[in-house]
Amino acid sequence: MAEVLAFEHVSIAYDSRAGRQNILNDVSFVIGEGEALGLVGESGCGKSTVALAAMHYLPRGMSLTEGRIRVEGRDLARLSADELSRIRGNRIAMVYQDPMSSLNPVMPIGRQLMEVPLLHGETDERAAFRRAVAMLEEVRLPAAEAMMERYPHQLSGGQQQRVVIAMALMAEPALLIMDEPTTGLDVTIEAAILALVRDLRAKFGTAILFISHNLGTVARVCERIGVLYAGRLVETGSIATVFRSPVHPYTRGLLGALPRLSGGHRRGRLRPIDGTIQAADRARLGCAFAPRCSFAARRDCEERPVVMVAIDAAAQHLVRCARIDAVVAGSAVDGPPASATATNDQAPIVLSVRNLSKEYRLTSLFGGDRKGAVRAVTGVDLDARAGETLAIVGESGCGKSTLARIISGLLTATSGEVTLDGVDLAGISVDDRPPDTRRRIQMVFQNPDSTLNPSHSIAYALTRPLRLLRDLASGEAKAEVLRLLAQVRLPSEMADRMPHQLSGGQRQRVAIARALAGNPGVVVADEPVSALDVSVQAAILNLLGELLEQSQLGLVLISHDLALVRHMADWVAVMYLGRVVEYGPADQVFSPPYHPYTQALLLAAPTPDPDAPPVVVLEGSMPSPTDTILGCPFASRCPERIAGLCDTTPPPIRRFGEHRISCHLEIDAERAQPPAEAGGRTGMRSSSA
Amino acid sequence: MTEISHDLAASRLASASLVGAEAADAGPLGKVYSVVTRSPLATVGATILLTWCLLALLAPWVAPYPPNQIDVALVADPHPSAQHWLGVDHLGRDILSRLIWGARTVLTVAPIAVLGAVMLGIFLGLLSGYRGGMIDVVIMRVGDTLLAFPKIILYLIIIAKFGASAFNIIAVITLSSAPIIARIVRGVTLDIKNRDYVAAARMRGESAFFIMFVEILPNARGPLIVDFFLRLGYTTIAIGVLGFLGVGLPPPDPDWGGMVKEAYGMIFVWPHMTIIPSLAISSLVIGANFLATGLREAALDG
Amino acid sequence: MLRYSAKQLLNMALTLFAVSFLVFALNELSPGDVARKVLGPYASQSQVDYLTVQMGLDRPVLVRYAEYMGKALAGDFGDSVVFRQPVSALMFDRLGNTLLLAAISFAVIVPLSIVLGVLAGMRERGWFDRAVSVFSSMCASIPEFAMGVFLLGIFVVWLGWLPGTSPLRSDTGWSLWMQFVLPVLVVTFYDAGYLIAMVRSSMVEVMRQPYIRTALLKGMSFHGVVRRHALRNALITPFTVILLQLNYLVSGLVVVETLFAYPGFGRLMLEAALTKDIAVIEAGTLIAVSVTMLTQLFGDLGYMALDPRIRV
Amino acid sequence: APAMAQGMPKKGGIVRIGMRVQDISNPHTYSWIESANSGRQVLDYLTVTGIDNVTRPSLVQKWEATPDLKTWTLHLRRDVTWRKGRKFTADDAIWNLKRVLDDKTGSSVVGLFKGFILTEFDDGQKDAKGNPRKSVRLWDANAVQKVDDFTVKLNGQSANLSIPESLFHYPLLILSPEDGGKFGVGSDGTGAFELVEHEVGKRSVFTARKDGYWGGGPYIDRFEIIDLGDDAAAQVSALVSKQVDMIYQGAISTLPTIEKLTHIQVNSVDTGYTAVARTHPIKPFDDKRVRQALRYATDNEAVLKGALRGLGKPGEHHHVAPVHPEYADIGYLKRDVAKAKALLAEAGYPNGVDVTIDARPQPDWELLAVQIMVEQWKEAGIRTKINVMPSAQYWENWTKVPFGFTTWAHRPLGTMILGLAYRTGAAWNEANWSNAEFDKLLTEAEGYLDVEKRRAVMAKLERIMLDEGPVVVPVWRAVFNFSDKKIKGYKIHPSIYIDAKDVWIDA
Ligand SMILES: Nc1ncnc2c1ncn2[C@@H]1O[C@H](COP(=O)(O)OP(=O)(O)OP(=O)(O)O)[C@@H](O)[C@H]1O
Ligand SMILES: Nc1ncnc2c1ncn2[C@@H]1O[C@H](COP(=O)(O)OP(=O)(O)OP(=O)(O)O)[C@@H](O)[C@H]1O
Ligand SMILES: [Mg+2]
Ligand SMILES: [Mg+2]
Repeated sequence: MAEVLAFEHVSIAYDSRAGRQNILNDVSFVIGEGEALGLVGESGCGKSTVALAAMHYLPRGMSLTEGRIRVEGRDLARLSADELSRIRGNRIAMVYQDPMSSLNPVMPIGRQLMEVPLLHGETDERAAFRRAVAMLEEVRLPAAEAMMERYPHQLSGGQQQRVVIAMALMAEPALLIMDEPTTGLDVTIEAAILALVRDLRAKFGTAILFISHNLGTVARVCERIGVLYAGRLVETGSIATVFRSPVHPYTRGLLGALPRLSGGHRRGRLRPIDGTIQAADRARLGCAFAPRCSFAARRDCEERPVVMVAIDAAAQHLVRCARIDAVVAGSAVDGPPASATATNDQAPIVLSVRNLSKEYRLTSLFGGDRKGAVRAVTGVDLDARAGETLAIVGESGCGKSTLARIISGLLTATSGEVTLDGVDLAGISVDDRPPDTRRRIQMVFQNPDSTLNPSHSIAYALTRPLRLLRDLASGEAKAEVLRLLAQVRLPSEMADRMPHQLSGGQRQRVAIARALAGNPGVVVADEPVSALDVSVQAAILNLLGELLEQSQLGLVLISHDLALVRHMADWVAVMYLGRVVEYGPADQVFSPPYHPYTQALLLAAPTPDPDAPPVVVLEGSMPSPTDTILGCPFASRCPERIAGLCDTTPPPIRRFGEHRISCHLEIDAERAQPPAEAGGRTGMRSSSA
Repeated sequence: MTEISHDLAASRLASASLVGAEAADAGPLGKVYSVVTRSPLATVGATILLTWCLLALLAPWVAPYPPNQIDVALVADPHPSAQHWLGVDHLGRDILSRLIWGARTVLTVAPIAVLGAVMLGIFLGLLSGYRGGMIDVVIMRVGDTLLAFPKIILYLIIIAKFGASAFNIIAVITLSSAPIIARIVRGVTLDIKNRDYVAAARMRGESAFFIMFVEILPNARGPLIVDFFLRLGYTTIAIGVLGFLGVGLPPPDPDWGGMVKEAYGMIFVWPHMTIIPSLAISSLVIGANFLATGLREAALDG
Repeated sequence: MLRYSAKQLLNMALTLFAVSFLVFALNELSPGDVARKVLGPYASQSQVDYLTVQMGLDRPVLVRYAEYMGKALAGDFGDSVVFRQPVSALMFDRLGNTLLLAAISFAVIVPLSIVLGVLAGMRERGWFDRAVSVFSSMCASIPEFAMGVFLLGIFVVWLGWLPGTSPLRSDTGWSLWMQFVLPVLVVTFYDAGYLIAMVRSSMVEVMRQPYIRTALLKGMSFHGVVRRHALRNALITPFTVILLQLNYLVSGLVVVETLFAYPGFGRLMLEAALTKDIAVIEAGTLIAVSVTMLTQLFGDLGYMALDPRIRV
Repeated sequence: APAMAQGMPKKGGIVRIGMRVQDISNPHTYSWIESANSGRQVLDYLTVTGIDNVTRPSLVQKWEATPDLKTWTLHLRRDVTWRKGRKFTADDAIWNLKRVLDDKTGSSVVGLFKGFILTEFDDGQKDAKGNPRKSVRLWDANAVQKVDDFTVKLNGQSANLSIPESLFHYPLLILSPEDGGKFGVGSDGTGAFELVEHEVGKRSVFTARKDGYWGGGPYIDRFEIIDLGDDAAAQVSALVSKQVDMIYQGAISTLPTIEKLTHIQVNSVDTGYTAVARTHPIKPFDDKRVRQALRYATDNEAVLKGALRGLGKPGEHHHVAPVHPEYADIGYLKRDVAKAKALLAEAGYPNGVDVTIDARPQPDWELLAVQIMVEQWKEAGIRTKINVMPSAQYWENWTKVPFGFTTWAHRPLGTMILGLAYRTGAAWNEANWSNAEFDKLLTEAEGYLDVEKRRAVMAKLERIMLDEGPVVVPVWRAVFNFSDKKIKGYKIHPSIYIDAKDVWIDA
């Protein structure tokens, strides 16, 4: 197998006025023809730097300080600018995370595609055009010729990503580098893109360097994986080996921190990795992970460089750990312990939502004439119970946030009821709610960057609600701030910090503390962990779990991540196009019978499992929320659509106790295919050593 | 005066960057200090501005002569000499002293005018952006009408009507700049009001004014500070231009633009009388520009 | 697009209306002024009163405003009391001269600033970028009057290469184009300094965009990327600003026109303001405001044409 | 005659002067010297006051007055023809006189003849404030009397000394009645040139009269006026680059430059032109000691040197200049700060006074003079703020501001000035000054045709002004302008009247 890309002891440093900083440290790997290597690691560990180095395109200030990078045997550092131009886009091509910003907004995509062959030897415009169209068809874009005329902003996110992939494949490169190509895409679209990459790979035999922070997606595309930590590769090997028997404590930690579809309920805690990564870790002489590692020994791990050693030469399983023996001998890697979901349908209902609808009126830019309305939420019925978690899942744009904002009063409903303590709040904006009601519903937001006001200290963020919602005097408030910080496991000195001095996870903890400050009855959390790394996410989820148990809080948790929902939820509502298509106790929703949409979601969810079955790709995308829907909202994409019925008649609600499914299909347990993990397939536990 | 377009650009640049992108380590001053020292451009700019501020502050002690002291005997040979380092003007007044005292005028009128504009602009922009609806429409409409006047024309008609005085200059600059600042602030407000921390503030029942001034405003300070210094520069030019056109600050107290105006008929023989105050104006503008550019770059670099 | 233009034009008309009333009210609330102006400082009060009545200036402001607007819509802006001429004749002649100066300056400034701005922004913080940035900031920091005075000293007094004034007459011993050199130069230094910075910063921002990286990593040469991918994007933002220069050039040339005795619109407005030539002030303001709003409209339309993302 | 002094005039050539080109269509209502300077090339006056302040015949060949100075007989020249061929007669002169004296014409000539042949009456209408309005009319139907085709009589109701001088008041241009009071390109005239082109704000072009001019000259073929705006430096720039041969009026700020230019000469003449710092009789200037203090605090020599670079004469704080025929030298008041302080203290201001003086920015020397005086006054404890208003605004308020600095144009006779500005109730008595003795003496002076008699009275008048007058007269300024040395025959007139017929070019 010919070598396509080789990193040989590559170190890359960033020079700034503050001094030199190691970004990559002694990274070595080889990708052969037709091979796919997945590179995983948490944010900032240097994944993108690896990708850019492979293109010989480093950000200003970064330079290769050691080692060599070869593409098809040629040392990139020795190529002239001309030679580089010839290789780039021709022998190596790259796909980036954000397709929108990777495409020139003012040039039709056809032109941008045609540039690739035209830059690399093709002289005939017609021929270039034909090749571009062919490639668009190859990535399964409909009406490829018409697509050529479009501007990037006229395509959906999934379509844009396909265009970017098509552009990379145009020259049939030997090496395709994909840097987080599916982050930011919906699960169903992501699944489709990943399937596409797999197919194309099989067809063109291209070597692939696939970068992701998500172990699940890597498992879908690659056969080998490399785990990067603080600029160092800590473990590589085949997917099967690494997932089944990870060796490096960091790899083990990552896998352990991940909630699984197959895993248990939150009452079995996730296992976050202790501590956080520090900037200084990159500069360590020894193991960068040592400060967080329970196996670390001073002499072995910190005082001398740790090298990669082969554990299983045949499987090319390499690990950078000085204490392999101790680690392997020590505790086994464990997923969260399974525990039954004990949904308590007797728990008192604190908040109920009845027949709730919300329309956004669209006005043209200059006011006046209406351009229709977005039906963001239509006829939703839900209950949140004390001490229980109600999870809401669904694809982007299905109305989850809108629902959350109506409950919290940041938006007012068009019709329907939101009842808290017997009072209907649906039409009352939070600004007009009585203080006590306001106190009872609090919210945790998604984005750790915008959840705290960057201009004010942590103490401010926690004091204000105490003063306003609980009327505490400033002295009392001070003490209470410390108590809240302790409750979310933050040291008291954090109080005086500014938000930018905190990590994302810490900020999210402050946000949780802030929501708790007023002793709320209901906390609405809109994607509270989706922007966080796995390990941090695990810690936050554990914290939420604990808080739930301590108090009789009703948690409304919004997420697009089914595994997370599986882990956290007592009750689940699956939303599609503003409607709840399936609702019920978590156990029942995650086991057959399913709504076809729920089923598709379960199948699309990427799982870090080498044996996961191929996904069923949903065709098309959600209809526009401005369209008028006569029948079932899912009809246009449903693989089991009954023509003439589903698209004309609203579906009936089928009830199985507390479990409701809104579907025309006669649903029975037999017909429903079990999803990947929930079906009780061999999971990691059973196969780990 | 390209101010209209300067303003437009400033607002574009400002809104393109730095919204909430920063916060203080050691209080706002420490932050400014650290940003300023990080960028060489900003350091140069700040040094120039500080020097002038110091000179202005210490004018009574550092200026070698009273600024209006006339000595007609010197008019025959006004060139720089040991007694008068920068020479004297056509009335025999010491140019160095006039420059130093003139710095006081410039450094009060320009910043007050800009501050006035900033304050009015902030208030209207916050109100417009946060409240939206009719208030927004009315404020923006009135602002647009004011902006439709080319600035110099607005200055001219108002000053022709009410006469030239420091107060009128301040008023007219405030009036013509406030709508643009209001636009910047409104843009930032529209962005920030949808941030989660504003939602959080609403959920704990903060009043609208508190949200506008405590939650939103501090996060707009990045663009506003950059804008302040850019505007300070162009206001200095504007005051100079008004002085030059003969509708500036009234004599005898020194005003740099007026100094140029008074002496430029003599540029052919006594160029120092014109060039020195011109350089003073330019240096102040350059200082403000450098500081603004440096701050912006530093903020963009994070 | 058409709808948008129509809407904007309507907006313009409303704004013009507001502006005209504001200026009218500001200037004509005290009716004695006009007659006093006509008769000069030494006329007796009885003469002034007589003329005031004769000119109908003793009627209420609103009535006079309505009459004024009626006439103005028919192109009659009244008479200049200083020049004793119909304002329209006076104004359009001056406006023509200013437009000529503006057009020439524009033709110099725009290509210059685009070329320098793009070359500088292309390689952010390279030596050329540094040099251009400093140069442009310096230029934009030197007030026009200071620049004008320096250039006058050099080219007129010291070298004697150029005429000191530009009365736009070829029979004064200097060819017409020589008379344009200094005014254009002064405007160019000041305005280009600012525009260069504008284009540069837009270019810098574009060069940081991921699609530039995409193009480079497609195998395109750096210059190819600049030409094909960066240029158009980089000019979108400055486009409006560039167009707004026209507006500045029409009404903002007061200093240059005064400096070089150029018979233009700006100088006319200054003189009108100093001599309280109300009819001229009113008409001139309306013209200046129209120019501002028209350039803004064209700017918006052009912006839409350049950037396919914006559709109305 | 002045032409002869510089050798034989040469014929031909063009002279271009930098001057504002204003509207010139109504000569009788001109309020600017510049417009009169355009009209003057085509039209003539009845008399001419020379640069020496002596008034000489023009269209009027000879005049005589009755001893009571009430009746003036004007004998017109008989050899004057209009350019379009008609003979100039008494009817022409009378038509013009009657027209300027008609209140409805709005000419400033009215002021000069008020009391003499014009009388005020209540016209039955109300002015803006509701007070009965005053108009003027000829006091008698026979006030302007045609004696024969070449003789006109002015029959006054009171004495008037300055009729010949008044006839040269700049709006009193003699138009052809056929033009109906209007003037423009192609208008008829008795003067030396014909107006062939006129664009307001740009330029005027005059060509020499082809049928010959009755009064000598013109020598040049063509005379052009080019508008260079108000900016003094721009005018100098034009002169430097030889875009014009001459500029109408020099600004003090450009003088140093001009002095360095070898091809340019400075033309200058001492005048009765001045600007006065004048007070209203309200606190603190209601006390004559304060006004005196103001005068004692002023160093006129320094003002002259600083504001006018020495061009002119130091003022003497009364409004009669050495160039006036009846000027009496009563000595020069030396600056005495101690005295000024003492006077202030006596008046009850031991700590000085704080006042504001209103001034205007043009012409530039005025603001310089104000600044210098303010500095001087400061030493005496008169702390003065300067309030600069645009000229237009100043002229709206010039009689109303309590303390202002006002330009007074040159007038040929001292009595003319005093009558205009200091007589009780005079329209231009901007100081609101009233002194019965002064009025009496002034009337007496106006009754003497004999200069020496007048001078004797004048000494008393000057003394009163020096003691208690409302004004500080810091300088008698020289007026000056600049011309290319190739221009000959040009002598600057105290009122900067330009007569192109006298100049010629010697390159
Ligand atoms: N242009 C740059 N200048 C300086 N430092 C940089 C630059 N780009 C990245 N870094 C630093 O290099 C390190 C590695 O960055 P890189 O982008 O490779 O990480 P990553 O693993 O791709 O992270 P993510 O998952 O967030 O994309 C980070 O600590 C980052 O702060
Ligand atoms: N202010 C608004 N005006 C008009 N339409 C809106 C507005 N906010 C949201 N929408 C539309 O309403 C629908 C539901 O939006 P919502 O934000 O609730 O979705 P979501 O499920 O939270 O999506 P995501 O997972 O992307 O956060 C979407 O089609 C969205 O485009
Ligand atoms: Mg990355
Ligand atoms: Mg959402």
